[in-house]
Amino acid sequence: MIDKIWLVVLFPLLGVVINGLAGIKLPRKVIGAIGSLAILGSFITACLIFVEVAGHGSAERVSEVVLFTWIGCGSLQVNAGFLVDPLSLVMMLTVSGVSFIIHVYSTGYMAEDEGFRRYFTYLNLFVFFMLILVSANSFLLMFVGWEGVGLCSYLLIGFWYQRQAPADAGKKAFVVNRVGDYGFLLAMLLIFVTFNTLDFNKVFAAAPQVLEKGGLAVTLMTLLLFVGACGKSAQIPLYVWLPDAMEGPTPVSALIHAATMVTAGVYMVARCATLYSMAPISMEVVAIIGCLTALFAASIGLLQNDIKRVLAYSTISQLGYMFLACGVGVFTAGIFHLVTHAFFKALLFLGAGSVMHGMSGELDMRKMGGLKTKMPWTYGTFLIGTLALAGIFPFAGFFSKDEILWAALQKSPALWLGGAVGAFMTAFYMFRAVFMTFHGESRIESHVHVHESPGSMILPLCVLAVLSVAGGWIGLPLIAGGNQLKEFLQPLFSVAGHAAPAEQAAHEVGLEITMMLVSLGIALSVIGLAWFMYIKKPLLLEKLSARFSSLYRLVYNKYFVDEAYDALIIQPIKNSSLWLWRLFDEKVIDGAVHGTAALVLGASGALR
Amino acid sequence: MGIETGTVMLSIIGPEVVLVLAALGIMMTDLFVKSDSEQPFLMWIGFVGMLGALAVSASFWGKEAAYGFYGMVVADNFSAFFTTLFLIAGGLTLLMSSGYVRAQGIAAGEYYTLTLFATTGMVLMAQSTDLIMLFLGLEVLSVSLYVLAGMAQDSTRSAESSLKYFMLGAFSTGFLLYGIALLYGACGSTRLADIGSVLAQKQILREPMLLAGMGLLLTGFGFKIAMAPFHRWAPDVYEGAPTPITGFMSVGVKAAAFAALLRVFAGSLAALSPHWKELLWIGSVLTMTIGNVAALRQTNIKRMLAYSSIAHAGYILIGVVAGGSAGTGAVLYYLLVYTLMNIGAFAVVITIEQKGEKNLNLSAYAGIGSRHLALGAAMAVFMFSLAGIPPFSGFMGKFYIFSAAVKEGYIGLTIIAVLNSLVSVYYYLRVTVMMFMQEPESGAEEAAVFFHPALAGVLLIAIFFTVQMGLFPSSYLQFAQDSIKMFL
Amino acid sequence: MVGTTQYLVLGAVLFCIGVAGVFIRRNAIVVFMCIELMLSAVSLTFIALSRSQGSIDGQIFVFFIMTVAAAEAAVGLAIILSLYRRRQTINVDEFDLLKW
Amino acid sequence: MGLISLLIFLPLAGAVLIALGPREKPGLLRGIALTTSVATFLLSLGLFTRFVAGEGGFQLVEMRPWVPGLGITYRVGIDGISLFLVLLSTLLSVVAMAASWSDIKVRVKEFMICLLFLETGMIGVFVALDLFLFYVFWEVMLIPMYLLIGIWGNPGRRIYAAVKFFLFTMFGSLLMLVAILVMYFYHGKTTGIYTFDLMSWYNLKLPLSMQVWLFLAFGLAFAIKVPMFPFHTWLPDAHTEAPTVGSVLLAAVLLKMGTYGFLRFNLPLFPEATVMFVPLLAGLSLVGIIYGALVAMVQVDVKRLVAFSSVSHMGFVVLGIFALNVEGMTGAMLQMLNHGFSTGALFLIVGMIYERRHTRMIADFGGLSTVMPVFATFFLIVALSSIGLPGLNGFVGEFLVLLGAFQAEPLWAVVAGLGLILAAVYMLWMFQRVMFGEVDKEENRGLKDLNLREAALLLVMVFFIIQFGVYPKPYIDRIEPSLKLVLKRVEERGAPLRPAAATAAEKPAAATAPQHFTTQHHN
Repeated sequence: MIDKIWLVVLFPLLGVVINGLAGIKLPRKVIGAIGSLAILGSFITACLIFVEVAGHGSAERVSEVVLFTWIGCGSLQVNAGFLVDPLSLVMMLTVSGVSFIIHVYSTGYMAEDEGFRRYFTYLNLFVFFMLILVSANSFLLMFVGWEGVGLCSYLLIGFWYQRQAPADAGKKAFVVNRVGDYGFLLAMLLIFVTFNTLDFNKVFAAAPQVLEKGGLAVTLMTLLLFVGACGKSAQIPLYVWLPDAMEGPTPVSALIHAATMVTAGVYMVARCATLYSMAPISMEVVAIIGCLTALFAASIGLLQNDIKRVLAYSTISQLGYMFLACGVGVFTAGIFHLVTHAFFKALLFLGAGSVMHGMSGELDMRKMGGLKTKMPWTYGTFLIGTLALAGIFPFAGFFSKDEILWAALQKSPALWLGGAVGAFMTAFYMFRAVFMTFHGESRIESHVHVHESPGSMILPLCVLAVLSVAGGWIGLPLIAGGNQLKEFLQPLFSVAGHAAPAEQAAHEVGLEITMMLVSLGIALSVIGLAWFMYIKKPLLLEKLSARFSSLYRLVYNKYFVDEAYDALIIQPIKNSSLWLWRLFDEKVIDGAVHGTAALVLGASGALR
Repeated sequence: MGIETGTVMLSIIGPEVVLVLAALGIMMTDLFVKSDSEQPFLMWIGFVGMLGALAVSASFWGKEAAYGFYGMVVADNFSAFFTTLFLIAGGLTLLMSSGYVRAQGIAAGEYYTLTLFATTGMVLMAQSTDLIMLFLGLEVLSVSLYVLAGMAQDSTRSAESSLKYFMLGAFSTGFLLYGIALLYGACGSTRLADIGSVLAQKQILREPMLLAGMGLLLTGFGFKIAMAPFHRWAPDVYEGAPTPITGFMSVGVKAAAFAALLRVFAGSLAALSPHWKELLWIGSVLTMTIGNVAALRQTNIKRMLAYSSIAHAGYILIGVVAGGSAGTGAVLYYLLVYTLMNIGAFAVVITIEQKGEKNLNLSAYAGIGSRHLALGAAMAVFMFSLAGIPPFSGFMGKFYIFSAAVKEGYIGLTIIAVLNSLVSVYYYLRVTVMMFMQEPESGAEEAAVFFHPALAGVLLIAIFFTVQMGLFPSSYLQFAQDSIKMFL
Repeated sequence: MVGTTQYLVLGAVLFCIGVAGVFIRRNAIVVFMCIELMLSAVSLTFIALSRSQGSIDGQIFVFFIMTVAAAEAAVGLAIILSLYRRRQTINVDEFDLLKW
Repeated sequence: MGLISLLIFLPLAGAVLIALGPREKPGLLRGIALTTSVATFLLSLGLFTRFVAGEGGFQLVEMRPWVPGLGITYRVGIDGISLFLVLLSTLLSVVAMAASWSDIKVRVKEFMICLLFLETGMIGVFVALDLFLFYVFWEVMLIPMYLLIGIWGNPGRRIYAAVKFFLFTMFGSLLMLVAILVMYFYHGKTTGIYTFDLMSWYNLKLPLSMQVWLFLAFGLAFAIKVPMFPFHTWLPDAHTEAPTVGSVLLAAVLLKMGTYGFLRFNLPLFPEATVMFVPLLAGLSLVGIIYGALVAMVQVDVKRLVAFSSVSHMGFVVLGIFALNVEGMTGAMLQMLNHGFSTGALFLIVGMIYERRHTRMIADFGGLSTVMPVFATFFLIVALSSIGLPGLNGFVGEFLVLLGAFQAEPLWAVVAGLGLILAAVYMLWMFQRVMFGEVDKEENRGLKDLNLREAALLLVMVFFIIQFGVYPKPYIDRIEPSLKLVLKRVEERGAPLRPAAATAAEKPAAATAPQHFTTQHHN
């Protein structure tokens, strides 16, 4: 079965081809079904392969399937091939699974949209590229998926291209991602000249011999790769595109900008764990950037009024946690959080989508309130997602986040503190969102007719809700043998040959439990605070904002980062381009040409 | 001296004899021509005369050099080459003129007669081996052309052109003669062969009289080939003269002057070559630069072609400077190529020109390409060829010239020359731009095309050779090479 | 003692006068006469040289020069005359239809 | 007559046929032209099948004396470098014929003759193995292109553009002519054989001082054609003013002649000088990449934008060539072909909307995706290919170029990589302004989507765009051996003069464990 791995990517591609070419004549239901079934096919294939691989001993779980030589030139030999190992399998399962759910959801959500066929074509294309990204056997092929998902993200953010904002947002996403990709590209070049190959297996196998631990080469490589990861996974300073990306359809936000694509950076760092382990400086950078992003984005999330933006900043923040995990060396925990986050964040986005659907497209939480009764299913599942994100026991987020914080504490208290404050804020803004949306008095404008969403949307919510609850149990840290995910993944990450801090953790069960209880307590008290501020005493908020007005404005305006980028980077480039064109090109170069001509012609006039 | 001076040997000047007989025939027949419609008959007499002369000259080809009139004239490959060239130019000029003469109301008898006389003078120049003969040939040529230039009877412009040509022609003859006199003083003979052998034996070549003579001779020739700075007359004369005669002058006179220049300088004065090559180097650069640059702003097509003709003289001078078999061969080949393409260009000008100097302005060419594709295409071919763009013969000519220059190490000169041809591209392109890319200004009278079968024949011949000599230059190059064996 | 050199110098001086005249004088007839002067100077030179070298060639050349000059004069004067008929002037500066 | 000669002369025969054909029946003339070019294309496929992959040298060589007195021969043949360029020319000629079907309505006869002449010229340049022959084709091509721009171009500045194109190109090529002559006589004097045969010239060892000048003379001609900064200003004008077909062929084929010239002549003939001039050429190409992209960004005219993007893309090609390693050069070759398809297609696309709206100003469009969905899809794919999206053609070439550049001098790749970011900016921004947003102009509301002919044309281009991206192996396999030969010539004689390459190879070696690097120096 493993050698049939190409089926995983083939199914979505078929979906693209059928829907893209023939779909123009097909009814919507068929298009939706084709799109969803294609992904289901991938998911089932991935499951079968997973079962097979899981059956092998941990040593034989890694295999490579090569289809054909893609680029073979000089010393560069790149195959179109797949790397089947636990990491890629976990990613494939997550991606195809969540994708399938979201496809089903989309059949309901997008049912009325003109671009239904286009939507499913793009979505299938996205899954195709995403699966290539996670299953590629070389950096270059991964880059294909990497940029491919960027493309789909561009297309889907700008899905409603008639409006200015989505089109702008799509372009912004692509360009910012390109900046990151530039880092990735340079990293690949450096890797190639160092290892003379771009195959993951060969590179990682040769790394310990070729590279000097902590040396310039490996540090540079990993830092450049991390630039790529920052772009894709929206970390400081390249996070600016993700909030804007919310202009796309909500299922897209759920799939691409929460569950799968944005986590590609984390996946890539985890994939290169061998290299990162050899570059302590890079690890520190990753951890610090991750921690800062987690804090920074969470703080912005505190004051956003657009429900999707809250979730977007939350995503950025959670991605920060994943990088923090990688940075402190617990790659497993990073991946674990990636998986659980995929469940509950997809759930939250889809819930928000359901709210939007019921509210005729309204996103401003100030115009909601009291939806609890009108949309009970949505409310229930959204609450589960929130609890999971806030890290309440026994929901999925609790286990994964806690593992990260624990590992961070092992590394440095400062990192832990950052993470914990972030967690504090997370719980606050999420419950703020819940209270503003579902509780309290209704602030809904009169013309809006609120209704619960159809079954095709509710069902996926339920499935995700279940996963959000139970997803964490695969990584139970305390029960012996309970952390199956870690067991499954760890062999990959110990290639680097150093003990993961998580292993030491087992010796300090007591302390860990204490820490868990602390964080749980914090979370619960924060929920109370949110309840107090938004339900009990809403006026308090105004007073506070008036008190700290400048700080409030700063955070409310997202620290003016977009404005700063515009003033410091975009406008100067634009102006210098204009200057180059109007002055240099037309006046200097062409001026010299015309000047010569005029000189000769002038001489001609003189000679007659 | 080794040269068989022999006797009179009338057959040596066979081509001249035939031409003069034909000219006399035209004069006689002219007496009986009653109406305009019989005029072409005169032309055909001349044309047949040209053909006859060509046949005679062809019989000289490939044989040992034969001398006549006690060594004053020679029939060798070199003279045969140039005779052929003059006869082609003359013949095509006659064909071009046939309709033109009638339309412009020019006295046909005199016109054709003088054309034949001019051709005779040219042939004589190419055949002469004595400076006296050279002078005579030149004068026969010049005096005929003085008159021809003023033949367009109803045109003041033409008369003015004639006067200018005459004044400067006579003036330059003075220089030429003075040069000959000094050379005679230095070498004791007017025979080219004798001068050559005297110089070859001389130890010191810096005698002032010799150098002054050489300089004056060069000045005289410079006037004839319109070498800068002695070129000022050419544009005026070319502009004013009847168009076929302009064409004839631009190729025939130039070729005759170059033939003489080669005989005198490359042949007899070879020993002095360091001196005259330096002068010619400068002359060449000045000539092509001034010619090309000045042509840029011309709006009258004849005037533009006049400057173009000056520029081409500059290119040809490169070949003279380079010398050797390559350089001299290149000069000959270029003259041949230039003759055909330039006559072709003038044939187009005649086609478009109307009675009374109308439609000579470039703006009259607007839209010709779309209304008369064949004519436009023909002009385009000539323009591209003159600009030296492959695959036309003009390119091959330039290529040959430049390669000779590079071979002899005149790389600087070659670079100046290629930059010049870049400049020239601009004004040649302007003609094609006018013809193909612009429409006549609204309200402007549409240029009627003056069509004549003989003219069409000229165009066809010119086009054919312009293309053919560019694509398959081998036999022509060989022809040129064989013609200059005597210099080597 | 008047030797060859003196003749040659005289010839040169005459030639120069002729050239200068061509440049300075504006009357077409006078210009033409200056050209004739140049030719005469050349003839003088030829004869002097012929005499000093003891060869006949130079003298023969002079005959040709005279003949040709006569022919040129005929044609030239005719041209000047025809132009005068049209323009009523023989000032070369006024022949400005062409740019000169 | 061999296959290659047939390819050269078939279009010419077609042109003659059209010249004799009746002016009143443009349909017939178009038919003849299309048939001729299709036949030529089909014949050219024979080159591909008869070409032996893996051989670096020239194949299918034909030789015939032409001007024996000067050592000029009619000598044609192909190797991996020229094979695909010939195929590109023949294919694009067919596309051009078809694209002009409804675009060109006046003077159809002349137009078709010009196109066929151009085809002959293009094929000739790529197959000529005699310097004289090469020069003839090189110059001959100017005439039809000049006419195409000047006659069928946009009213307004077409004449300026046509003359500028002609003079710029001529300027470079005339100096090249002098260089060819110098080389010819040097060859003659040292070996006693006067010949323009390229093969013989390859064996010539020129003194360095001479190489420098000759390299500059050849290089200038090619740099203008490419066009490299700062000789590029003719390109935006020519592209903007030319009719669609002219722009397509100009971008797709004519520009390649410059880079082809570098590969075919500059590198193997002047290896030492090549190594000497690497910093200059690479520097200029880097400036070109960034400069072209920056200036493209602020253009208001779609065609001008694409033209400046060409400057940027061709910068990659030159950079790849002067990386002087297999990866870079192969990348450059692929990039040449890719650029042919991508930019060719872009000009087709611009032409299609120009035909509908008679404007090229970005501001005049907006929201076309809504009215022309099929067109939008093609445009998107082509734009993405131009951006260098992996999986499409542009990426393979650009990545190899970057890889080559990085091996030669890491800084080059760092700078060139910025061009990729900027490419996304200008292309997507333009795409957004043209295709996205609301249809706010009344004129755009009724635009018709592509008809079958147009869609088929773009489909051909898109097919290759995808094919090159997904499976470039057949191309690389044929290109690489020939490039290796070129490289070998440069390496053998230029190697001692290569400080840049040497340090590039040693730098990482010094930084880390050495065993891996000693072997991977370009082979």
